[in-house]
Formats: sequence, structure tokens, C-alpha cells
Amino acid sequence: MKKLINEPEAVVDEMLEGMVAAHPELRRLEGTEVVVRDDAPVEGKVGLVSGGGSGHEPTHAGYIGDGMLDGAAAGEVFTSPTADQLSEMIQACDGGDGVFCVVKNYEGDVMNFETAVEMAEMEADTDVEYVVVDDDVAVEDSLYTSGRRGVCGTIFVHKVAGAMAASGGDIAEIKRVAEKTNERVGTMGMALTSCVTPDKGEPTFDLGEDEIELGIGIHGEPGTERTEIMSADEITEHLTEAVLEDLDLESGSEVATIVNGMGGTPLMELYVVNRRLQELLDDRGLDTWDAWVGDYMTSLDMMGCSITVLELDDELKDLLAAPAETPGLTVTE
Amino acid sequence: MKKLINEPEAVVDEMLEGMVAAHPELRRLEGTEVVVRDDAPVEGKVGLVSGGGSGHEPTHAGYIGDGMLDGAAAGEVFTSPTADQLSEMIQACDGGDGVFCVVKNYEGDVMNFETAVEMAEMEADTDVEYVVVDDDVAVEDSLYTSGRRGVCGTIFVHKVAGAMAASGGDIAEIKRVAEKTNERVGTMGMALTSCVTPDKGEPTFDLGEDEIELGIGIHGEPGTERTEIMSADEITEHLTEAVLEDLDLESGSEVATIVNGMGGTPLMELYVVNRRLQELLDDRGLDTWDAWVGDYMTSLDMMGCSITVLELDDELKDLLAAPAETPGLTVTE
Amino acid sequence: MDRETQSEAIHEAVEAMADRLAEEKEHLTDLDSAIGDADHGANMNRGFQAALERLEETDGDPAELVKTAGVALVSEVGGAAGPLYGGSLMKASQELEDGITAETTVAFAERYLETVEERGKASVGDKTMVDAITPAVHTYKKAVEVDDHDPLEALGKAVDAAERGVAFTTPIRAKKGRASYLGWRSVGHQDPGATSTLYLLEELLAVATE
Amino acid sequence: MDRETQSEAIHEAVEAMADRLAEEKEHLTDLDSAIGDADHGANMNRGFQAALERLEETDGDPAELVKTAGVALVSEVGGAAGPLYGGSLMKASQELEDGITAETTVAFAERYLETVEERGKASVGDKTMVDAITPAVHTYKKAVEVDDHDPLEALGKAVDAAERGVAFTTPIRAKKGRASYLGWRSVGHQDPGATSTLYLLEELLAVATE
Ligand SMILES: Nc1ncnc2c1ncn2[C@@H]1O[C@H](COP(=O)(O)OP(=O)(O)O)[C@@H](O)[C@H]1O
Ligand SMILES: Nc1ncnc2c1ncn2[C@@H]1O[C@H](COP(=O)(O)OP(=O)(O)O)[C@@H](O)[C@H]1O
Ligand SMILES: [Mg+2]
Ligand SMILES: [Mg+2]
Ligand SMILES: [Mg+2]
Ligand SMILES: [Mg+2]
Repeated sequence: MKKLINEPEAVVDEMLEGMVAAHPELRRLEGTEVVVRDDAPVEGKVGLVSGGGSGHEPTHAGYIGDGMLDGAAAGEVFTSPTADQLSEMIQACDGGDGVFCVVKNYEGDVMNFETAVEMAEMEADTDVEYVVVDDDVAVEDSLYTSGRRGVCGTIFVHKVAGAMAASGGDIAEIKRVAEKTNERVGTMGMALTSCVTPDKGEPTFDLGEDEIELGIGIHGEPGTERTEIMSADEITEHLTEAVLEDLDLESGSEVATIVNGMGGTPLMELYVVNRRLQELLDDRGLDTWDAWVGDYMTSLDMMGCSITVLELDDELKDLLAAPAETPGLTVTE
Repeated sequence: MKKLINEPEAVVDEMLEGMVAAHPELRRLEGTEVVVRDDAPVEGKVGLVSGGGSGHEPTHAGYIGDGMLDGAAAGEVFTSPTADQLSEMIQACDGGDGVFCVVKNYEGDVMNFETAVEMAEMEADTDVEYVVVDDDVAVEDSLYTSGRRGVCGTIFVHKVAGAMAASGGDIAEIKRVAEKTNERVGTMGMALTSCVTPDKGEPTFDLGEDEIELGIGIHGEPGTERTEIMSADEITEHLTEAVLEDLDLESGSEVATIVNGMGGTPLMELYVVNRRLQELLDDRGLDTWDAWVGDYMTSLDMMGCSITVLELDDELKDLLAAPAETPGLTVTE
Repeated sequence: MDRETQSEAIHEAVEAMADRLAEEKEHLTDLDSAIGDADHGANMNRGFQAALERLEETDGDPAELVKTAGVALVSEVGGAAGPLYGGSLMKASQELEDGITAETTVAFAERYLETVEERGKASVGDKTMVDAITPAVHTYKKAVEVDDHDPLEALGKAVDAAERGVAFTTPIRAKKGRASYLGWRSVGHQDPGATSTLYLLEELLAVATE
Repeated sequence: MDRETQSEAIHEAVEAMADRLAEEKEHLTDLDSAIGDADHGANMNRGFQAALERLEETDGDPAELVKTAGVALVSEVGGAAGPLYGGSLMKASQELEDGITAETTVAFAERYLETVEERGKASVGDKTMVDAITPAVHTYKKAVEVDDHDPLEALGKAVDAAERGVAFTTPIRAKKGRASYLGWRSVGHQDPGATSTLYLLEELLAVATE
């Protein structure tokens, strides 16, 4: 498979270089794969950080900026960043009021963040708390799984927690709204094709010419069900139903939605999906207060999409509407 | 080939529905594939419009909003919009000060816009002028071609002309800066894979497993040269050299750049390209004032990228830095 | 042939053309993928379906009917082919205001060719539809005006001429249209617009022969 | 065996492990593509190359060397395997502070298993590396403490036990790790982390046998 890369081993490093070259308001911590605001640590606010495997761009560093993240650590492609780098990031983003981490629920991410929090507390006496996001309704949360995965709903958590941090909220306040967001958000994804990692250079999984994978993860982990290809409307119905069943919203509720592209799907098709999604929400008496359409949490070059629905209240609306200025998301007043 | 669509014939219509559902500040002119600002026509400023085939999202309607376009017409996939719809759009965006059109240099686009301008002048006495953008340095501008194509440099023209219109410039002023931008901008693209149109459902052109196409257009028109796959650095060098040769800039010049994704290439790889692009510009003593990286002018699901370089002066810097708020591009003060 | 019969013939011709383009849709798109953007089949098919629908709701003079078909093409085809096919039919339809005669059809044909050349800024040898239209129009005019053949016979010769025009597009380099971006690589491919022009002429002949 | 010889043996073992993982990189990645995210081979290879490099710059006690290797794995592997392999080596290295003896290696092995279970919140039967580690550690302890076998012989039995643990992962459903997302579809696939554990034990045995 052809890719616009040099050596596969260098791709994360070179991507980060290209990223800070494009965005002078970002800075890389020397000798690491950690990117922070150029003016980090920002005094007078809690530092907000995130991180995870690479290959999900603009996640994670693309959400650094006013109103969102202070730092983001990039692991190898689809591999959690290491604990030592996470700890460096946490310390670099502590302006004196502590640091809050947004972690996606993967064992690698959780274990490395846990280790990093211990290290930062030990080494620099930093006050650290975190939320573990698990919005993927495709995975049953049971004794038989590692729990639901963190996927595109994480972007809403970044936005909400970022706005709370920017407005001067303390760690406890940030944790409260981050957890609230996580409780009220659900996501379900699907793939038309597999992603191709730079290292392997071939599809991670094989899908037949007429097959799709429902409940796909964002790492090319196989999904929960493989079916025949369906129309965009049918796919949208399937995903939306799964999410709404999980959220169990009352008619009249206000929601924010994301139709998220997995990286290889053209924007044209995401709008086709959004059209049906909004019809379905409307049919159920749900009121869409904001609808995002685009590539927010990708899986390299995978073709497919995910649908995210977040149940709002006045506080979440205020936090989503608060200004943010980052490479991957801008909200103006 | 699998796509997230329903009937191929319905894809443009359904995309536009999904788009206005996501962006309430956009409105569709009934019975057409034209999208305008919800508050169009805006009084007290020249209307700025664009249009062309679909399949280049976020181009064209994605650039409607404060500081950029007032309207955009969507043709069928890769097919120019028809003259009657272009004329309706022009009339709907005339707030009394006339309308300026940004046209890409394809015979279909130019002929349909020409016809539309005649129609709008006849039917509504609208004052209309236009610029024909032809930034693609891959095409020789000679007796033997239809002239250079309009590609990603068009986004800079939208931004510059949009800022001039927003600041109250008259049609002549807008035309002047649009033409200045067009004269100073160059783009060159390449493809790793062909796009797949909804209608055909198969690659428009065949590329071998180890081949790439240089000088590709944004409609899957074959490019100017087919070569063996190269590294991202080599590809970047090739594209950058072609553009810089065409622009012939003096050392010390300030530039704005775009590394544009063709739709199927992950953002990760675009940043890898940007890294090398900025090194090359730096080597030649060129000073990058602003660097954009992302999907601005796509070709459905094609994998590949283009590189755009614009030579700046103070006026262009002011116009690029002026605020804009659109689904596809936001610039804050 | 009275006006009514003429109008009926036009209805029939457009119907035959629409059917033919539906059949040839994929072939035309394949030709356009090789040197263009793979939409000529879809464009022409969409356009003639629309023309057919509009004509089914329209009564009138031959000139009016042809103009209606042209307007339908302009508003439905888009791309380069839309204004070229549609705009030229609209303009040339004016020559049929006195009905369909040997004389008016020659004027119609000449006006059609002229309009395509003007809008497209194209000349013969540029590897476009002009290469099919030119020999057809020249042959038709000569057959009617110089050789005094009857229009049906002349039309048969024009179709043969167009066929040679289409064949001629293959070995030459494109100067207009998207194919021109290919430079020398355009040599060896048949032009889609010339090909669709030939199909339309063939259907016209078939309906006229009945 | 004096401390110096012990330290040399550790150097050799890590070198053999690094070589083996480089060889098996693709195989491990293939196992991980079937039920995970296709990176286990790259992760382990990268980690052990780094461990090897750091050890080449390090002299010291066996305990220090093992700890250094663990730190290298924590900082280079990432993912789930990084903290599990690296963190457990770091913790368990404390048991080697009095050098390598039959007694200390049993304590090391038990501590290693314990740490993996704790960090990973995993038990035997979850289709993870724990399924390879558990039978190996149990067998080793029994052979040394109950049967009074010498450590080398005990290690041989432990490797056989790990092999059966790896085979056991195939027919069961995953409860931990990315494979758990697959539900019943995880049945029939061998666990990558259990497999890499076996490779490491095989290399340890080979070096110890020399
Ligand atoms: N400038 C021109 N003059 C005459 N004919 C042209 C010109 N440009 C294109 N054509 C004709 O139009 C055909 C392409 O039509 P079509 O594919 O529908 O439009 P587009 O090129 O916009 O996709 C070409 O094969 C050629 O015959
Ligand atoms: N919670 C856990 N407890 C024990 N072992 C685990 C756990 N999660 C994963 N593993 C082991 O880690 C292996 C995967 O490692 P690797 O692919 O490097 O990490 P990742 O899953 O983060 O991509 C699995 O095959 C399994 O043996
Ligand atoms: Mg991983
Ligand atoms: Mg076209
Ligand atoms: Mg075409
Ligand atoms: Mg893995």
C-alpha cells in the first residue's frame, strides 16, 4: 500500500515536526513526542492534557489551544504513549493549579497514565486527576470485556473540560463536567475498509468487497459484527439506533451530534449521513442544538464513520459554546 | 467500491441537505443545488459567489460565511453547475452592490458562468464581474491546452476576495485583489490512488501498486507524468520545485502555503509533507508567514496531496488575516 | 411534411436519442475516464432524459421544440457539454422558424457548428466534438446545395462523415477540453464528445428514415 | 556463578531476546491484527532494541540490570505491553538484590506474575499473557521448591508449561485487552502477548543452557 511517508519508524516524529511548523502556537517538548502550548505552563488555570496513540489526527495535538488542551502526548501509531513522557507532559503543563488528564479507556492508555500520575506526584508533587472516557456503545461493558472504549465522544470531553479550565474552574469542577459529559455521550462507528498502519503497510483486517464492519474501533480492531454493505441511510439508522438505545433520551431533549469521518471517507459522504441522522433525531422529538460534521477522531486512512450523540443541559451548552481556538476546532463567540 | 451513499443520483442533493442541517447559517435556494448565507443578500457589500462540480468538499459551500462567500453552486460530481442555477445564485446574492464570481479555469465552468452572467445582467440588471483562477502549474499554459486549471489556490482567492468584500470594497477592488492573488499563487498536486465517483463506482484511472501520478487534477483527470512511488520527502521536493520554478520568488519573500489533502490521505501524512515543505522554503530563504495543512480542495476519496505557495505583500497579509467564519475555514482576530 | 408531422418527428428523434444515450452511458463514461473526468455518459444521459420529459409536456413548432430541448440540456447537463450541446441547439433553433426544409436544415447545421466553435473557442483538429460536427455539416451542405441530393440521402452521408471525424480524434493530440491537460498522452484515445455527437446523428438518421 | 557471571548472563539473555523478537516481529503483528491493533510485534521489537542499547551502557548487579531493562521497556514499548512487561520487570527486579539463586528466582517469578495481574486486572483464563506466565511460574516454583530440581531443569519445565498456556489462549474467549471487544469472535485466535512471553522464556532457557 502506498503512503505519503518516509521511513515508517520516523512517521510520528516527522508528523509532529510538520505540525509545529504549521502551528507556531504549538511547541514540542525536546526529546519527546509531547506537544504543548507554546506558552505552557499557563498560570492561573488548571492544565488540561490528553494523549494516546498516533493515527487519529487531528486527535490529540490538534486540539491544543485556547479553550481546549494545554498539551498532548503522541504514542507510536495506535500505541499508548509511554508513562515517562506522559509524566513530563503533566509537569510541563502545571502552572501551579494542577493538571487534569483526559484518558481514553484502553488498558494501555490507562496503565501508562496511571503510572505517569504516580511519577508526576512523586517527582514534582503535582496535583493530578483524570477522567477515563468510554463512550463506545458498540462494546458491552461487562465482566467479559475491558470495558467500553473511548472514541469520538472524547472530543466533546476535551471541549467541555477545556472551557471549564479556561473559565478558571478547579480540578474538581473540571472532573465533574468531564464525567458528566462522559456519562451523557455515546458513539458507534463502522468501517467500509480497513486502515493501513505505516509499519505493517497492509490492511489490518480483511473486509470483502461487499462487507462492512459495524462497531469498529479506532485502531482497526475488528468491530462487533460484520454485515453486507448497506445504503448510507440504513447504516445511519443502525448506528443511530445503537447510540440512542444506550442513551435512552426523553423526547424533547437537546443534543449535540458528531458525524465523524474515519480518515478515508470524503466529506461529501459524511454530509449524506448527517442528513439522515438529523431526520432520525427529529422523528424522535430530539432537538439538535449543534451538529458537527468532519474528521475529528480518525483511524489513519480507514473509510467509514462514527455517530456521536451527547445529551445537553444548560451548563454543557455554555461550555460547548465557549470560544476555542485550536488547529482542529475553532469556536468563535 | 463501497461508499457511504444511497442512490448515486441523489448524492449531491442529500449532501446539501446534510450540510444545511449541520450549518443553520446556510440556506439552500429552493429547487436548486445552490447554497447561500441564510441572510443573503447582504446589503452594503458586494456579493461573493463561487461554484463548480461537487466532490471537492469543503469546496465550495463550505466556504460560505462571514469574510468569505455569500453563495456557492454545486454541480453534479465533477461537473460544472448549469448556467440557470448560477444565474439564480448571482441574483440571490446581489444586495444592491453587484456580485463577484470566483471561477476555476475549466471550460465547463467558464462557459456556464459566462452564460449565467449574461442571464443575470439581462434578467435582473445585476452588476457582475468574475475572475478565472488558474493556479495549477502542472499544466502548460500554451496553444495546446485549455490553459492552466484552477485548483487549491482558489481557496486563497476566496479568502482574499471575501475579506475585501467584507471590508466594503467595490467590485473593481475585489477584482483587483482576486487577480493579484491568482497571479502570485501556484499549486501542484499528485495522487497515490484514483478517486472513485459515486456514479462509476470504480477508479477513474488505474495506478499500479508502485505508481503515482504527478500533476494530477482534482477531477481524477490523469496528471502529466506517471512515476514510481517515492518517499514523502522526494514527492514534496518534486511538487515544491515545480511550484517555485513557476513563481520565481526572490529570497526573503514572504509566502503562505497550503498542504492540501485530496480526501483519502490521513492528516498525519499531510503534516509529514508540511515538515519537508517548510524545510525547503527555509533553505531558499523564503519566509513562511502562514502554513495551512488539511483538506481544503479534495477529489472525493483520492489519496494524495497538493502544495500551494502564495507570494504575499502587506495587502494580501491583511486580507488573509482578516476574520472569517465558515464551516471549512475559520480565522479569528 | 406538415408542421405537425415535423414536430412529431422531433419528439421521436429526441426519444430515440435519449434511449441511445442511456444504452451508451457507460461506454461514454469509459472514454471520458481515459482522458477526462469520467462523467460524459452520466451528463448526456441526464440531459436527454430531462429533454425528453420537457418535450412530453410541450407542443409547438419545430423551432420551439428544439429550443426547449436546448434549454433542458443547458439546465441539466452542466460541464462543458451542457452549454455546447444545449446553447448551440437554442441558437440554431432560430433557423427552423420557417419549418424543416432542405434549406433551413442546412442553415441550422451551419449555425450549430458556428455556435459550438464560438463558445468552445475550438477549431477542427482540437480533438473535440467539433471534429465530428465539422465533416458532418460540410458534407450535408455540399450534398444538398451542390449535389442536389434530397435531405435524407444527405443526412446519410453526413453520418458517415461524422464517423470518420470521430475516428480522426483518436490519433491526434487534444488542444481543448480536459484531455488537453494530458499533452501527448491524449494521443490514441477517442474523444467522448465527438462520439456522443455521432450517436445523436445516427438516431436522427434512423428516425428520418422511418 | 558469581555476580559478574550473572550480570553477563543477563546481558546475553536480553540480546537473545531482542534478536528473537526482531525475527518474530511480523508473526506477532499478524497475531495482533487478527484480534487487536496490529502493533504488538513492532512494540516488543522497539522495546527490546532499546533495552539492549541501555544495557550495553550499564554495568551493575543483576537486580540493577533487570530494572534498567524494565525502565527501557516502560519508556519505549507503550501500549498495554509496555507497563505490563516493563513495570513488572522493574518491580520484580527487587527480588534479585541478593543475586540469582534458586530461591530468588522463584520470588522473582512470583512477583512478576503478581504485578502483571495487578496492573492488568487480569486473571488466568482471560486470554492474555497471564495465561502463559501463570503455568510457567507455578511449574517453576513446584519444580524448585517441592521437587528440588535444579533451576535449569525447572526452567525447562516452565517453558513447556508456558507453551501449553499459549495453546490454551486459542480456544477461549478474551476478557481483557483489545481482543475482548471481539466477544465470541476472539475464540480461535492465539494471544500475541502470551506468545511473546513464551519467546522470551525460550531465549532465557537457551542462554541458561549454554
Ligand atoms: N472547448 C471545447 N470546445 C469544444 N468541445 C469541447 C470543449 N471542451 C470540451 N469539449 C467537448 O466536451 C466533451 C466533454 O464533455 P463532458 O465530459 O460532459 O464535460 P466536462 O469536460 O466538463 O466533464 C469533450 O469530449 C469534448 O468533445
Ligand atoms: N489487561 C491486561 N492484562 C494482561 N495482559 C494484557 C492486558 N491487556 C493486554 N494484555 C496483553 O497485551 C497484549 C497486547 O499488547 P500490545 O499489542 O503491545 O498492546 P496494545 O493492546 O495496547 O496494542 C495482549 O496480547 C495481551 O497478552
Ligand atoms: Mg496498540
Ligand atoms: Mg465533468
Ligand atoms: Mg467529463
Ligand atoms: Mg496491539
